[in-house]
Amino acid sequence: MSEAQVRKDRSQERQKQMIAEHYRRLARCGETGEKNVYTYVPGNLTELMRSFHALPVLPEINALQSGMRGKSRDYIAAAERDGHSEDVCTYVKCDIGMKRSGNVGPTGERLPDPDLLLLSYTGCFTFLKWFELLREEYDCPVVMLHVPYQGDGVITDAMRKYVVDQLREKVIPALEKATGRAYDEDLLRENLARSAKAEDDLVWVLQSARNRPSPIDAYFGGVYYIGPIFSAFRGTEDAVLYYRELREEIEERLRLGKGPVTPDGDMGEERFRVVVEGPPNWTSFREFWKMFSDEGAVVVASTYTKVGGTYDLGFRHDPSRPLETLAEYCMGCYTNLNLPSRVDLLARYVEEYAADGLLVNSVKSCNSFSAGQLLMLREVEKRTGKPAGFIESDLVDPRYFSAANIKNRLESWFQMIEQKRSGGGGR
Amino acid sequence: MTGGGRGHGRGGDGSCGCGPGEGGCGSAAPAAAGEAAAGAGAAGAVVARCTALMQDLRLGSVRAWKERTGGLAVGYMPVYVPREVLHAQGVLPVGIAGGGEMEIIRGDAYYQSYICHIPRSTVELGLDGSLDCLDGMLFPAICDVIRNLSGMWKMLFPGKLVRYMDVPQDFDPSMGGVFWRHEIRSLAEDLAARGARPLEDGALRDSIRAYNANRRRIRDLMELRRREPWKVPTHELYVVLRAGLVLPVEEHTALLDEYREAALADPDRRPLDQARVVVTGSFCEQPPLGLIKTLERAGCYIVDDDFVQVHRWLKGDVREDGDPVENLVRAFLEDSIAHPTRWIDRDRKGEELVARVRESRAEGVLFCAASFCDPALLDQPMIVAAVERAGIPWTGFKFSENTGQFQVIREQAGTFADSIKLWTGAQA
Amino acid sequence: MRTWTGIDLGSTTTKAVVLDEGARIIGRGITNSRSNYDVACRVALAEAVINTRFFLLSAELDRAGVPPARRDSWLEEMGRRFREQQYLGQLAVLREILLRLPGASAPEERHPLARILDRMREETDALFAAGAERKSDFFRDIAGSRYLRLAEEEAREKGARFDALAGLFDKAILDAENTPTGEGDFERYGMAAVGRMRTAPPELRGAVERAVRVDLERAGSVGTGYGRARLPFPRRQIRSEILCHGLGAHAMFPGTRTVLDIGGQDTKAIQVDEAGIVTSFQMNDRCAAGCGRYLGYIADEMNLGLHELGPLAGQATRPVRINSTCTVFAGAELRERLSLGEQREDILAGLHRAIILRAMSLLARSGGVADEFTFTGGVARNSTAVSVLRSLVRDNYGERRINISPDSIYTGALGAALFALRGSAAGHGAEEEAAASAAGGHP
Amino acid sequence: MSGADMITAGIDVGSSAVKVAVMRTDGRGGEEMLSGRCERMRRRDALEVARAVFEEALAESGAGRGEIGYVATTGEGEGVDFRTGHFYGMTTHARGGLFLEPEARAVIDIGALHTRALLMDGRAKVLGYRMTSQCASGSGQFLENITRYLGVTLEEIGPLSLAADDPEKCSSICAVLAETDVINMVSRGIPVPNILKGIHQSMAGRYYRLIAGAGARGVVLVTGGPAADVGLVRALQEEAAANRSPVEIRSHPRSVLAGAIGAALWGAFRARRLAEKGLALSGAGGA
Ligand SMILES: Nc1ncnc2c1ncn2[C@@H]1O[C@H](COP(=O)(O)OP(=O)(O)O)[C@@H](O)[C@H]1O
Ligand SMILES: Nc1ncnc2c1ncn2[C@@H]1O[C@H](COP(=O)(O)OP(=O)(O)O)[C@@H](O)[C@H]1O
Ligand code: SF4
Ligand code: SF4
Ligand code: SF4
Repeated sequence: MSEAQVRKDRSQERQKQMIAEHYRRLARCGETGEKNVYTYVPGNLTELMRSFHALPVLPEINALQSGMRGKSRDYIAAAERDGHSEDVCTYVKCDIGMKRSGNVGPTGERLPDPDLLLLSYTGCFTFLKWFELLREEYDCPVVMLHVPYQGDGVITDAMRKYVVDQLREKVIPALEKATGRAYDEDLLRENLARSAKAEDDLVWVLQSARNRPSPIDAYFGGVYYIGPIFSAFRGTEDAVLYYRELREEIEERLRLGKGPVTPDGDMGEERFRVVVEGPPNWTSFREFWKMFSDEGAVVVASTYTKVGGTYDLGFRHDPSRPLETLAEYCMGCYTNLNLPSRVDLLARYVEEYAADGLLVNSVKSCNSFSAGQLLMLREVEKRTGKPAGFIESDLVDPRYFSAANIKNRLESWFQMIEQKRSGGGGR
Repeated sequence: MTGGGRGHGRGGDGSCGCGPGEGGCGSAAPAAAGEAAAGAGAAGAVVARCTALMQDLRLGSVRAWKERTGGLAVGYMPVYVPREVLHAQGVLPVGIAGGGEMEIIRGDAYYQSYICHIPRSTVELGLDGSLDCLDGMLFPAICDVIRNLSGMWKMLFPGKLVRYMDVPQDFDPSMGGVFWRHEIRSLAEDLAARGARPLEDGALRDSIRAYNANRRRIRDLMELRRREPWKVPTHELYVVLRAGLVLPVEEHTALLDEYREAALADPDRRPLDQARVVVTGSFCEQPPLGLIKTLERAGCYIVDDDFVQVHRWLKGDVREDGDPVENLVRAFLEDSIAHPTRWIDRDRKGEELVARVRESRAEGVLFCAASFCDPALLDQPMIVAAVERAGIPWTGFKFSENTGQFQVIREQAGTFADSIKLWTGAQA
Repeated sequence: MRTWTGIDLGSTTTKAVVLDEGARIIGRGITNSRSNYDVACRVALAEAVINTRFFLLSAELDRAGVPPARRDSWLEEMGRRFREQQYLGQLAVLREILLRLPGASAPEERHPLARILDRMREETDALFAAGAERKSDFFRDIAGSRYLRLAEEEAREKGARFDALAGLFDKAILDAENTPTGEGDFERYGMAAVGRMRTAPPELRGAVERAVRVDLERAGSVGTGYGRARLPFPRRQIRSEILCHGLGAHAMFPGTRTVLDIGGQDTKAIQVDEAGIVTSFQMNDRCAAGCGRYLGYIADEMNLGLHELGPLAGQATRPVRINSTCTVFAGAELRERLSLGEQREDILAGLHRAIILRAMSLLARSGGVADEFTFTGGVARNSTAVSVLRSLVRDNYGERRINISPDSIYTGALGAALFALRGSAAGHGAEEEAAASAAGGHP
Repeated sequence: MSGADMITAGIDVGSSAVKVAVMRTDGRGGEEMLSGRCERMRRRDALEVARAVFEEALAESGAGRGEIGYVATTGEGEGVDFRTGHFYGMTTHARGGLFLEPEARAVIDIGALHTRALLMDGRAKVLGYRMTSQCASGSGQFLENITRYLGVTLEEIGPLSLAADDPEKCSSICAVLAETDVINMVSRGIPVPNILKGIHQSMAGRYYRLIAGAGARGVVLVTGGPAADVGLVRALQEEAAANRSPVEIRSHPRSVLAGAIGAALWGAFRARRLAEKGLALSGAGGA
């Protein structure tokens, strides 16, 4: 997207630099002796890892980057050739394929082998398999943090205790062993305090979409906004600065009454406001985005931007209860919520953000997201009275992105909203 | 069969040199001789009873039980739940293994095409009233699909008890153990709140004893099948195990005894020239009976499998003395099989499978996973690696519970059996 | 007179509908979709215009005081003879193309070819005789089935290579099809058709002359359907097929609340409100299993016409259970079942049920089946599909009024034409629309 | 008796064509093909076609009906009433593949609906295989449907595909929807060779995955009808090269007959076995 923008925003420049620097450090781990830990986005313990001076590596981010850079087709093919099924999550296959093809990361530099696999198993069973598979690849230590699911829509004391105990007894010792450093709770608290600051600004930005026109796109733009906080940078000063800048920029857009940025520059008239459930497609990200922006549709809220934390529900990392707060963070991630809670959230979004309807992008890869989405859709439709739309694609497998089919459904859906609005007849 | 079995079955002259694939001929007349034999006699009667139970999707036997006893019946997705706890509280645990080949009208409306079949038929059963007689449903941590199904169930059936059972993935008694203990206690409380007896240690010990007895029978039958698979063909054993999902455990134990005796007494059960295989990968969505028959007809003896796994999740007995909840917890933590739905620290899954192959003197492995079953299919490459390291031939295919077409699978299994039969023998 | 047209560029067939000012359907045209969308579109339109002329002709006859019974019998016979003339025209094109093909230069191919073509021409009279059965109304299908039958005879009796002959046909038919009938066909063949009638009534001749002279002004048109993006229309004259099907069904049956459309490659379940506005819809995903094309493959496989499938399946006594509806595997499934000794009718019944079951799940997904329920698309012409649908709807949703229009295949085109009419009423003439879109203005 | 010459026939009933081979074997490794025939069914009754083609092949071989020691079917030929026995498809393709190409240690059998890659040893023992699933995307049937739209005959596909300069990627997974994709391409004016090559490439990708998945190395023989399609074979070779794969893809002019040849050879093997044991062959079924 960046190249298409007329003027690159400062925040975006900063994010680029942060990422570049991060991958550079990773590539040099061998020389510098810096340690790295592979882990997942939902329930990532970045503040804790960073308190051990370990660099996080997020295989999902690498997979999505491979998707955006047009490499995923080959990576997936490589994994399938090695016996992986066509049926399973393509993030996993994309990652395994990347590893087998030299483990070159998104910036073109090699990724280091992990010093530790930190399996914070939050909201998805596939994570478990994924690290089992990586363990075979790297033959390195793995530490498992079992984050219980919010089956009844609440976090109980027993759940919290279970996670905190594991953090104290399993995860921290594993990190100590892998990095050769002692656990430093003060440092962790400092990191957590910085997280909370950045989180405040992120929430402000996401909620700016309540304005009309919305100054942001909370899905296509949103995935850039969540980049730093969902990945390697939460708890860093860089992240704090990034979110402050971002917030200022959006404040500016608001003042000017501007809509969101699109692949073709500023968006024209805001014709549809939609809430999106489900991850985006990465292999045809621009094309997908344009199907929305060309129709004047802006996404005002999305659940995908909550997979790494539901900050807009009020959660903030709390430095005064370091391990408890981490436990609650893990358990509160979007895919760790049960379906009724997900429905509540979506219905709330449709109403609070004055949306015209809910769109579900159901991705083939991800049962965690997708199983049950059709019922969710019906429920939200029933509760809000707003029409819901449904499309299917995949995260990084280009074979499952059928542009014609998706465009057809989207167009029909938009026309339907419009027809409903105008009470029938022509436009 | 290294030159062993010399029975004159349809397989031809029975020597290792029999023509490849001829076991599969005569497919136009599916009622084959072997089955006719199995269909007769006392064993046949037990099997017929079990088949009826398996195919009774409206759970007539459960309804009758409820009427008789006035107790609660609670369903569960059958990979693992602590059935002893329900039993001790006077609740009938009912394993729901999908809808088999039933027609799906509404269930499909809830699932995209790339999701396995079992949740569709389960939803269909829920919506068409088949599961009315259940007072609740338990959804153990199997995979994301079942996990999300628990939420769907909450929304679709708001009046019923619905619990997601998050089994621990940490196997330390002081962490996962504490957590699991708490889950069990809270399950018991939920059941009691619905009118079940409160959980008491004495009753739980009795229940453990009853299930231990059941598990022992099943282990014995498995052992018998490993030794002499023609005596307990898998298409029979499978339905006998399936019956255990709906019957009270004591009845099932009695039925197992009855079956075993009848099978052993049947003089017509003699070995054929078939390849011995272990089938793995179908622990959740259950294969259609036709698939199992197809494999057997294509020349395979299934000497081990992971069908209806709940009966075999715990490898040995649960301790019968001391704190019974603690015993259940410990059994789960320390004596569970290496399963795709569990986090396993080192690669024990492959090793365990190879060990099972050796123990059962199997000559090959068939990976038979439900289409779109993430846990099974993601495990497969790791297990294949272990199997290949051990030099064991394998092949794989996918199914869904309502597959009605087995031609392709027959071809594959037949070729596999051929290549084992033809050449293993030739070398011997 | 002013007319409005709607075109539905479907995956199997392309349909066109012509409306008059009163939103009355005065012309329908259909052709099979093919590799060239423009041609398909032109042919459908041309057919619709021809059909409109027949409509005008009928009105002329009324005006001339011809009693309805006589009028209808004249029109029926003339219609048949008209089709025959068209067929002969296309046959001539086919002949020319066939004999020009490189493969056809060798005498061993050329002679059988010429013999086949001669016989095809001789047969036309019988082919279009009163009450004669035709496999379909499309040239490709009629000519194809005759050609292959005759080629088989050539192979059997004269030892020609069947494969080679069949291959030649496959090649030639493409070009032949793309040399389309034109709107002027009515003028061209109308009189000839009258001439071929057993008796050619002078009133009819006069009426034909008058019908030809009516000026048909195209006041507006809207396109829809699977291939709508490829229609040579400006963007604002394109409507989603979902909306068109909803509106079309509403126009046919104003009480409609649920619409099911089974077309060649997609199945759609649509819910509409009392104004025909779509409130929810679902369609099949990337997999075309269980769509109309599936029946097409089956019909091909059995060497039957599409219209024969339903009646045959209706004769089943013990329908077979079939689960896989992969369109491509349909034939294989059929063969396997046949080889297992199952009855053709029973298998067919099972196949039909499988298709409708898929549709039922889409319906459930879209919100169920409300009263009234309208079934549209080509498959609605299939009697067994309809009866299975009826019984499944009754079993699962209770009594529902089920509407099926003889025009059901035109539902999408009708919706599109209605949008065109409403667009004009709202003040957009055709030219205006074109201008607006040329300026790139968003409506 | 095992030393004497024997003539056997193999009948491979596929989903789109019937193949028949008549073979002479001497029981000591000498094998010779007397005749081979392939005829596409084109919606005719499979068993009738099978009978007719069998008669033709027999006539061509010069052998009399009474001289045939074993009639073996494979594929979907179980219903052929004059067969002696039936063999599974992969077993026969392995055997037939080895006959055609003694160096081959793997076969990729591309049929009208299914494709399978199998690995074998020097005695045609099947060591492992991979198969396409219950979805007909990228099958021979698919290609056949496409040719109908493009108005080219099957024989022309290969040479046309070789002439492509800018292959057009075919995106749809579904065979039916892909047809529409192709129609779109035609109406967008993409030249036929580029369309065909694009399809070949996507098929080759799929097939190559099967081959690699089965663990093939060395010479891989393409069998089945599409083996005659030089464009497909070339695309497979290119795919293998692009993957720096240790396989060498070959085709044989008689590849389409592999199943029939294999069946005939196994029939001979079996007939000798039975004869050794002094068992007479029963009419059908052989058991
Ligand atoms: N006369 C008929 N009898 C039965 N079925 C028919 C008939 N005509 C068309 N069909 C069915 O309708 C399908 C085409 O439907 P249609 O609505 O034209 O599809 P599309 O809009 O996708 O082109 C065909 O595939 C066929 O199954
Ligand atoms: N010359 C050719 N070029 C390309 N494809 C061919 C050729 N001849 C046959 N085919 C394809 O081969 C397929 C038939 O192969 P075959 O091995 O006979 O399959 P089956 O055994 O399933 O009938 C047909 O689908 C046809 O498309
Ligand atoms: S299944 Fe979903 S949540 Fe899990 S790894 Fe794949 S994409 Fe991520
Ligand atoms: S079959 Fe596999 S994917 Fe489906 S519910 Fe069961 S474990 Fe989950
Ligand atoms: S080929 Fe068949 S199964 Fe595959 S996507 Fe198409 S219709 Fe579906």
